[in-house]
Amino acid sequence: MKMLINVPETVVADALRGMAAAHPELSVDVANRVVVRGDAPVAGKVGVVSGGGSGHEPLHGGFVGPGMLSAACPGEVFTSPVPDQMVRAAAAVDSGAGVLFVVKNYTGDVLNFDMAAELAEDEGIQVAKVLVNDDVAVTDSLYTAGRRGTGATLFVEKLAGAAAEEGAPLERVEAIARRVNDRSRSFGVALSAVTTPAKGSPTFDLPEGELELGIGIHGEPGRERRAMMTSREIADFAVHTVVEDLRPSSPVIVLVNGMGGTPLLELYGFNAEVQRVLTERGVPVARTLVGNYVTSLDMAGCSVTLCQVDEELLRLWDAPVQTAALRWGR
Amino acid sequence: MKMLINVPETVVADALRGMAAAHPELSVDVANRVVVRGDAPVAGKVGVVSGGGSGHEPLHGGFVGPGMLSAACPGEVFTSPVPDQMVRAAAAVDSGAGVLFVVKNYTGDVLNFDMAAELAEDEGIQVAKVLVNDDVAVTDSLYTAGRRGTGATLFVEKLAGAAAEEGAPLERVEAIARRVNDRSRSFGVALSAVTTPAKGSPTFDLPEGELELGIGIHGEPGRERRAMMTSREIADFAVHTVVEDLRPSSPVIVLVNGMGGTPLLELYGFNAEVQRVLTERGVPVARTLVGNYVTSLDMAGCSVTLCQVDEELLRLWDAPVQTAALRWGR
Amino acid sequence: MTDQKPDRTLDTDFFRRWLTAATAMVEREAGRLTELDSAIGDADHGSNLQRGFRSVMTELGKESPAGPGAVLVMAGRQLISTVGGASGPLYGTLLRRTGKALGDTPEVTYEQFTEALRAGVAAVAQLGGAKAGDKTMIDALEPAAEALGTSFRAAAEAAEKGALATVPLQARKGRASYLGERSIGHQDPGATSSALLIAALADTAEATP
Amino acid sequence: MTDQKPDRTLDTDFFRRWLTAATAMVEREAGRLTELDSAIGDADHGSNLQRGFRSVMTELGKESPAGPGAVLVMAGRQLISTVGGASGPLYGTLLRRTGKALGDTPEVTYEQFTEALRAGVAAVAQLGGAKAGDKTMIDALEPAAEALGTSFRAAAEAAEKGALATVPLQARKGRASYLGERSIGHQDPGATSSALLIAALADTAEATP
Ligand SMILES: Nc1ncnc2c1ncn2[C@@H]1O[C@H](COP(=O)(O)OP(=O)(O)O)[C@@H](O)[C@H]1O
Ligand SMILES: Nc1ncnc2c1ncn2[C@@H]1O[C@H](COP(=O)(O)OP(=O)(O)O)[C@@H](O)[C@H]1O
Ligand SMILES: [Mg+2]
Ligand SMILES: [Mg+2]
Ligand SMILES: [Mg+2]
Ligand SMILES: [Mg+2]
Repeated sequence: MKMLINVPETVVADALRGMAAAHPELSVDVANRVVVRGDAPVAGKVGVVSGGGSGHEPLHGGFVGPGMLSAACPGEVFTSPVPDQMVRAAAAVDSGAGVLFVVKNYTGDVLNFDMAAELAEDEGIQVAKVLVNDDVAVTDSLYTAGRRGTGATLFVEKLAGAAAEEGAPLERVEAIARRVNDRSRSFGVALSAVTTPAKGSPTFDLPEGELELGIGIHGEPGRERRAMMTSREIADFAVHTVVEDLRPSSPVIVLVNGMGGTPLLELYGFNAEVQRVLTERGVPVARTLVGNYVTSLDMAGCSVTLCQVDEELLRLWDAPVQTAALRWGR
Repeated sequence: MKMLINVPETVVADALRGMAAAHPELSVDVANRVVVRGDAPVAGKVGVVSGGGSGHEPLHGGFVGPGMLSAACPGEVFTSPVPDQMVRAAAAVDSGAGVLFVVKNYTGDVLNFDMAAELAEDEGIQVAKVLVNDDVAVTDSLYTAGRRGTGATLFVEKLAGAAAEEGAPLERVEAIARRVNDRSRSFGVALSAVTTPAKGSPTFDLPEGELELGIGIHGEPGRERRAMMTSREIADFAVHTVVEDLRPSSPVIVLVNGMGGTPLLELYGFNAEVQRVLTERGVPVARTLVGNYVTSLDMAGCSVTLCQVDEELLRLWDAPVQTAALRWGR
Repeated sequence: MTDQKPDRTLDTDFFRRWLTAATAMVEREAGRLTELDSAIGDADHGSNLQRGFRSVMTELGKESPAGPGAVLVMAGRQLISTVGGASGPLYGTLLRRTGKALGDTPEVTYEQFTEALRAGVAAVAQLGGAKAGDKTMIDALEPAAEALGTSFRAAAEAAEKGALATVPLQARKGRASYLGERSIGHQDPGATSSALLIAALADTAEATP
Repeated sequence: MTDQKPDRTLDTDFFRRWLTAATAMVEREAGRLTELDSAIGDADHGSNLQRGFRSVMTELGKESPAGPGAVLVMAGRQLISTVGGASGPLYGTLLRRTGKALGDTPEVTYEQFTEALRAGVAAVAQLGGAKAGDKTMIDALEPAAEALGTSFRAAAEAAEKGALATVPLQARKGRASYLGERSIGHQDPGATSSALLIAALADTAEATP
């Protein structure tokens, strides 16, 4: 598998250098692997910090900026970052109002963010944490590490970020983040495996006529392998699975998310099918976002995330955001 | 090759339905394949219309909106649209101030837009045309169809669109577009071939250890095949080729563009190398844009476009833009 | 198979059957045309023509253009409105200009058709700016128009020969020209489809008493 | 190869050499660890440990921690600060807590080390919440800590056996648990690397007079 890289070891540092060059409005610490909005700390504002393995771009670094994340900590490819990064990020953005850690529910992210929270609190920073665990493909039981965090991360970061930008105190920002996570569900599908720089070959073997249902964003195989399905059938399956779990009673925001290797042309076509199923099921749609936001390197495939919103959450969604990957309003 | 589609025949129509659902601010005519900004025609404003084969998303439909294109005409995948679409688009956006056609220099696009211009003029619409031909991989001689239009299309559409938004008359908008094209050059590289829905298999066979230099955005093989190169070497080669041809004497805007299948992580890393070469060559950089903008379906690879700007062009670049794929300002 | 009687007349039905035969030919060979286009182009020539000729068939089923000229003008317009790409305007112009040159009589002579097709081919050459040897459809169409002076079958054979002769050429027009020397060694898709069109013409003539 | 003398004492150098042997083991087996992780995880376990142990080596070259405890605490911190993922905090905690339990004496007895390692393993179990049979590193570490009551080599053999025994298990912790029944039939990468660490320990002991 060919990649546009120098050597696997420097992929993350190289990307951070390139990001720094393209985004003078961010302050990128390449050596310590922290991406911070340029005007941090903002007086009186709660800091919202996230992070996770690299390879999901634009998540999280592309969501740093006014109205969303205060800072992001990119780990190695598909590897949670280390506590040092998170502590540094927290210190860089804390104005005394405290910091919210947005943590995708993976053992590695949870353990590292937990350690970081302890260390940051030792430094006198007030820290709250919210776990994102929206992936309905994973049974949430004693027999798993719990549901994974996938597409809902974008919703949590956007809405908690907007609340923080409005000046909400830490408990309120945390409560919003938790509400968004509670009301969000995702389901993902892979048409191809992923190739990480370190491994250099696909993480699993997916034959021509098959797809994986219920995949995550780290190249793990899904829950089930099936004969290839059409866009229509995939939308039926994915939306059905999400809606059955979420059972939304008010309008939803829809994220039709590409895994990276699927062309935007196909994602838009898939969105047409997703909207059809939602209409058939009587689920009103308040907003729709289509694109590659929570990706898995070069994997072909997509995920659908629904977030059931009330008036406040919809207002926070529409609030201005100025990041590399998500921008509107103002 | 697996795709997230129903059948190849409906790919473009499906995508337009999905786009319509995601973007209520656009008026999308699915049957006639025209994407128009919702508030068109804008009184007194010159219309800027582009179009081309589908498969290059977000180009062109993702660039429709205030500050950029007035309308876009998507053809079949990698196939220029037909004159009927362009005439319809021109009629939808013309406020009496005339319409500029932004045409990428491919035989098909040129012939179809030429026919459309004649027909539109028959309907009393004043039409100007600008050809985009920035690809330095193609010799511009009697022995070719001339240079191809690739990444510079984004610059032409953005800057001409900004001029039109400011109220510039048709000749002025056309002159800006021509100036931008004259001052822009691109070079592209493919790490993999592309698979079109109609063909269903890669357009050419690119072995593991090789890459194609000087490719276009339609899955055509490039000018030359070489042993795989590092990000550093590719940047050296591509930037060198562009700079030798452009010989910029003032700052440039840099577009580091992904072909669709290359992860953003790699594109940012590649940007670091591009910036290094520009620094080494003493070319000052005014702005940088990194992302998948002028794509070729699922092709892995990238292109570099430089646009040498003066104060006016830089102001037009920074001017507000509100489209699906490019947004800033206001 | 009858002799090709260059002294025959051709009626509206003849042209409808030519277009039908051409459509069938395109359907059968679409895969090969796209394959040829994927070697030196963008892998769409077969599906482009399929889309165009299918819509010609649909239109022919709805409308009843009166006279050979009207049939070809309608078909040409239809190709222009549905194909796109380089081949849409070029083939559209070929049929439209040939049709226009036929005028609006209910029948045309073989000589009238020969003249008209030459006018159509000239219009294609003018629109696309291609000359013989540039590795385009012109390399099949020009020899075909020339050999039509002899017979339909001679035209078909000349077109086929012209298409095959594009293999060693370096392209100077269209997408294949971007490849420079790498375009050498491949048969031009447009010349190939042109040969199919003229073969369909000869087949139609031979199936017509 | 000497007998393993559970009544011996272990000095600072012993622990430095253990870490060096472990690093060499990780370097040699990184590909296999990543391969195992790609079957039921995310294909990074080998490169994660490589990065971590390389940085432990760099740090060992710069600093001279005094005493076995200090060596392990430093190594644990280094793993936490450089590995990330699940294995970084877990292995980091293993070494740090084992080191802390060793105290700051210049030498420790075999019994002291056995106790300390058991404390380290207990800390890993507490941090990750995994029990024996969950298909994690615990399935190698717990039997190893137990068998250390006998000898270094017995510990290594128990760890190896524990790692092999993860194959038929269904994962209940970590990334592999997402796979449900599909995790069955694959050896756990973390249990495998744990067996390597303990093998390196036994090798070090046997190379030490
Ligand atoms: N300037 C031209 N003059 C004549 N024929 C041309 C010209 N450019 C291209 N062609 C013909 O068009 C064919 C390609 O058609 P098609 O693949 O449908 O369009 P596109 O190149 O736009 O994808 C070529 O094989 C060639 O025969
Ligand atoms: N909760 C846990 N308790 C103990 N060990 C665990 C736990 N979760 C994961 N592991 C171990 O970690 C290993 C994976 O490590 P690694 O691949 O480096 O991290 P990640 O899973 O974050 O990619 C697994 O094979 C397993 O042995
Ligand atoms: Mg990992
Ligand atoms: Mg084409
Ligand atoms: Mg073509
Ligand atoms: Mg792993």
